[in-house]
Amino acid sequence: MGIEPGRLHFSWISSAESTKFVTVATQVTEAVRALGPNTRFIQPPLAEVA
Amino acid sequence: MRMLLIDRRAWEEGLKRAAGDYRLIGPVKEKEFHSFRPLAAGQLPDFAFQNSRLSPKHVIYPQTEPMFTYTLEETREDRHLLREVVRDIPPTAVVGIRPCDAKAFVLVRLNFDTPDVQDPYWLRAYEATTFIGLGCNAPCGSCFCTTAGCGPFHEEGLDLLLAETAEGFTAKVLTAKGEAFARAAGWTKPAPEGTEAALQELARAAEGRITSFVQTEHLKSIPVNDLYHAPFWDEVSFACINCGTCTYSCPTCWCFDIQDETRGKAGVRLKLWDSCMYPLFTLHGSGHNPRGTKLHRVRQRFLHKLKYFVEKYDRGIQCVGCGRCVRLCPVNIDIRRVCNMMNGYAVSGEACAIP
Amino acid sequence: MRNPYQPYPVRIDAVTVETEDRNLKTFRFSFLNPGDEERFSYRAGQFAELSIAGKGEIPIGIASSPTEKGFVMFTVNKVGLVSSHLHSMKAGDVMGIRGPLGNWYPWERMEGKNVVIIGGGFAFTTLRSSIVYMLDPANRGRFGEIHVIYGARTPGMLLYREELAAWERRDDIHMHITVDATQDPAWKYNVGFVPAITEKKAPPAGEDTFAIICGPPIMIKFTLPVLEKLGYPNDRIIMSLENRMKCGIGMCGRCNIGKEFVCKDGPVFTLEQLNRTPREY
Amino acid sequence: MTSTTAILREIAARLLSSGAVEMVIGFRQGTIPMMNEPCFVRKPDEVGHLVWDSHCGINLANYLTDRKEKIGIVAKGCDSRNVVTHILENKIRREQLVVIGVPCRGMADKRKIAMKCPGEILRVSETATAITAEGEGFSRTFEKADVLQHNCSLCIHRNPVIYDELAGDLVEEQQGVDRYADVRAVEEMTPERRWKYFEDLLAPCIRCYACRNACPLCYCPTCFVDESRPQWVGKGQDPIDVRTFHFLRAYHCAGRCTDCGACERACPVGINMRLFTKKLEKDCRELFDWEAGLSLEARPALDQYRPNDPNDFIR
Repeated sequence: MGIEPGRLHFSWISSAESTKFVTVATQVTEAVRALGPNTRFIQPPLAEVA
Repeated sequence: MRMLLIDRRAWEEGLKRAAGDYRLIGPVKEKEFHSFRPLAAGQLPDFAFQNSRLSPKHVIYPQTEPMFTYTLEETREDRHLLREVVRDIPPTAVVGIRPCDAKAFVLVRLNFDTPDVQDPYWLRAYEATTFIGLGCNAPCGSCFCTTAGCGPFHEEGLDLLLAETAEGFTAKVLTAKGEAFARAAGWTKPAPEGTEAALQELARAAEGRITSFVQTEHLKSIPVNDLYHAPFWDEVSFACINCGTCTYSCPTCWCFDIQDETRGKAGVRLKLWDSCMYPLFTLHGSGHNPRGTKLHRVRQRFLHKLKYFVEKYDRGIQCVGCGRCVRLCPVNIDIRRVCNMMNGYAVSGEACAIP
Repeated sequence: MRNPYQPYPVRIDAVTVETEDRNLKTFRFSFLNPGDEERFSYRAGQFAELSIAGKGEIPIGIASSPTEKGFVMFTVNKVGLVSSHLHSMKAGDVMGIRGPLGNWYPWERMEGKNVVIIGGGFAFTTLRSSIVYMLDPANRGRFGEIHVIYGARTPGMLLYREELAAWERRDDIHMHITVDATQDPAWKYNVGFVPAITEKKAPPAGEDTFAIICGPPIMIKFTLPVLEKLGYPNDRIIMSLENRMKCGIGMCGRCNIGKEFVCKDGPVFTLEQLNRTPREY
Repeated sequence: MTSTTAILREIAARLLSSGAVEMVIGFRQGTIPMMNEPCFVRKPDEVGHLVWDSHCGINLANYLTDRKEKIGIVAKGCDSRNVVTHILENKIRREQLVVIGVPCRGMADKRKIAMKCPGEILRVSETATAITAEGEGFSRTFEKADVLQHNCSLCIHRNPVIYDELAGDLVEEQQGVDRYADVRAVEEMTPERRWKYFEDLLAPCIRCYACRNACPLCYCPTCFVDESRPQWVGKGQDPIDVRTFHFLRAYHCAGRCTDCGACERACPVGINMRLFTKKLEKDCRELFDWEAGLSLEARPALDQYRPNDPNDFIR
C-alpha cells in the first residue's frame, strides 16, 4: 500500500505478561515516533474539499 | 447563421486568446483513452479521437459535488445549519464535444430545469458553459445516433459547430454564446459562399457511415404494463452484474444520491452520481426493496430510457446513440438489441428471436 | 435561483413518545426564521424531508394540519440512520425541514363528498393531518360524512390516542378504531384486522364517497378487494405511497413507479392511476 | 464455428434433453467484436446460441451464486476453480452442477488488440493460434499468445480442475511461468514510490464497481462500501476512499482469488486491480503453500490453522 513498514506491529501478549506489554508498547511507540507523523490515509479537512 | 473559416494558425491562436476569457475544457489523451479535462495554458485539445471513453457530463455534473457545508461544533452559532456551497464557475467552453454529448445535456436539462423547481448546481454550470461541437466524420461501428434523435453533425445543444477540413476548420455559429466565443477567439473570417452546403454534404456523408440503428416508433404507444410484463426481461438481464458502468458512462443518465460526510466537526453534504443498477438505490429502511432483483433493475434502466422518458416528455428516447454502454458493458448487454426487442414487442406482442 | 435542497432551520419544541414499543415519536418543530412558516405552506397529505446535518434526510409525511398554526409536527418510526439519530434528539435541538413536498389528497375533488379514512399502524400521520383539517370549523361544512377506520397491533401501538378518544366523543365523525388483538378488559372498541372492520363498517360506495387508504402493504393488499367488493370505483380509492427518496423533487431518479415520481407526482395516487403503472413500491 | 462450440452444443443438448440439468450457463455471440454475452439455455433447441472462442473472459461462476436449479455450467480452468470455491463456501451445491469443462488456451485481451490496430475494429476472426482483426482499410493478424489477457498468459491451470463433461482435449499446462514479476516490482519499491504508484493506478477509478460485481467472490449481500451503519468508506471520489475500497476488496479475496482476470477485464477505465489480489495470491502461495480452488477436499488457507503457519511477524 505504501505504508512504512515500521508503523505496523504485531505481538502476542498474555494478560499475565504485564512486563512484556510495557516493553512492546514502549518499543512500538518509539518506533512509530521515529518515523514522524503519518501522511498516508489522511483525508484533508472537509473545508478544503468544499 | 454565420459560417466562419478557421485555419490551423487561427485555431491555435484563437484558443490561446479565448483562454483569457474562458476556462477551456477539451479532449485529452490519457494513457489509452481520451477524456474531457481542463486544458493547461497553451495546451490544444486532441481531436484524434472517435469519442471520449467516458462522456463529458462530469463537466456540468461532477461525480461528487458539494451542496452544503455544516459544522457540528456546539459552540458555533451556526451549528447544524447547512450553508450552500456556490461553486465559482467561470465562463467555460467545452471545445470539441461531440454533437451526441451536447444533445445529451439538452435531454438532461428536462430533468434538472423544470417549470417549478430547478437544480441550481446543474443549471449554474450549464448556463456558464459554451459548447463548441466537433462534427463526427468517422462514427464508431457501435454508434447509432441517427436513429436516436441525434446525428454526427446534430446541432441541438451546441453553440458552435466545427467541421474539420484540410486547412483547419469551418465553423457554424449557432447561438449568441457561440458568437461570443468566436469573438473572444478572434475568429472573424467569413467562410466563402457554399461552405454551408459543404457542411451539409459532410454531415450527410457522416450519417451514411452510421451502420447501426434502433427502432423506436412504437415505444410511445405500447401500454407500459405490457412492456413491463414482457417475457424477455429474464433473458435480457441474465448477464448483468449490476455494476454502474452503463449509467456512469452514459451522457444522459442523471440519477444521483445525497450523502453527508463528516470529519471531526466539519461536514459536507454531497451530491453523488448514483445508479439504478445498484440494489441500494431503492432499498427501503424496512428492508423491502421494490426493485430487489437485477431483472427489476435492468428493466428499470431500459424502461426509463426507452419508455418512461418517451411518455413523460414526448422528446424521443433518453439516449443519443453514443454507444458507450454498448462498448463498455463488461457482459455485452446491448441497448440497441433491447430497444429493438421492446419496439418489436409493441408490434408482434412477442420478443424477437435471440439473434 | 431558490435552492430546493436548502432546508428551513427549525428547533425541536417537543418530543412525545407515541407507542408502547417507544419506536414512534412525534416531533413538534418551530421555524427559526420569521417568514419560513408561511413559505412552508402545505396541504394535508404532503410530506417533507427532515434534515439532520451529518446524518442526512428522511422523507416523512406531515402529521400536523395546515389549520394548526405556529408549529409543524411529524411522527417518525425508528428505522434507519437518520430516524435513529432523530430519536436521540431532544427539545431545543436545531435541525432542518425541507418542503413541503409532493402532492396532497384531492381536497377539491372531495369537496361536498363523504370521506372514509382507512389507516393502519404508523401510516396514520397524514391521515391525522387530514382529519384535523376536515374537522376544523372552517372546513367541516365542506365535507359530508367522515368515517375513520384505524387499526394497530395493540391498543398501545395506536398513535395520537388522546385525539382518537376526543374524536370518538364527537358526533360529526364516525370512528372505528380497532386492534389486531388485546388482553385489555377495558378495551371498548373493535378487535380485528382493518380489512374485516372495513367490510363491516365502511359506508356504502357511491358517487359521493371517497376512500383514503394508507397503511402497511399487507393491510392494503387485503383491504383493496374489500373496497372493490363494496363497489368503490378505482378513481375514488386514494392511496399514499412510500418509496426510498433522496431529492424529494423528482430529480434523483429512484422513487419512480413507471414515469411517475412518488416524491413529486405523488405520494398520493388513485388506485386507477396505480393500476396503469408498474407497481414498484 | 470452433470445434469446441460444436461439442458444447452437443453436450448441452444432451444434458437438457435427458433432464440432467434445467439450464446450461454459457456464452452467446456478442453484438460487438471481442465481446460475448453470458447467457442461459433452457431448451435443447436453443443450444445453437452457445458459442466458444477467445472472447469468453467473464467468469461464469459468478452466475451460480445461490441458484436453486440443476445447472450445467461451461467452465474454463479459472471458472472451474471458482466453482470449487463457490461449493466450498456453500454458494452452490456440487449435486446441482454438471460442470462442462473447457480446456482453455487463454482469452484475448480486447484492449491490447485495439491498441495494436490503427482504427476501430469491426470484425474479428480466429484460428487455433491466431486472431485477425479487421477494420476500415486494415487487417491485422496476431499470434494468440501475443494478445492474451495478462492473467491468461501467466495461467498455470488452463484445464478445468473439476468437470463432469469435457468439451475438447485437455491442453498442456504452461510450465516455468514467472507469475509474480509485476508483484515483485511493486514490492521492491520504496513506500513512497509505492504510495504514488497506487495513486496513479487508481486515479481513473469511477467507482462503478464493475470489478467487484464481475468477481465471483464478491457475493456479499451488502458490500462494506455500501454499508451505512457504520459507514466505513466515503461514497465520493476522494482518493483515500477509492483506495480503501480497492485494497479492502482485495483482502476479502485473499486465499480465494484465482486470478481469473474478470475484474480487470470488466473495468471500463482500464485499471489493473489484479496487482492487489495477486500480491495476496503470492503471499498465500509462499507462506501457506495454497492455491485457491484446486480441490474440493482441502480447506482454504484462511480457514484452517496449522502449527507451522508462519508467524515471524509477531514479536
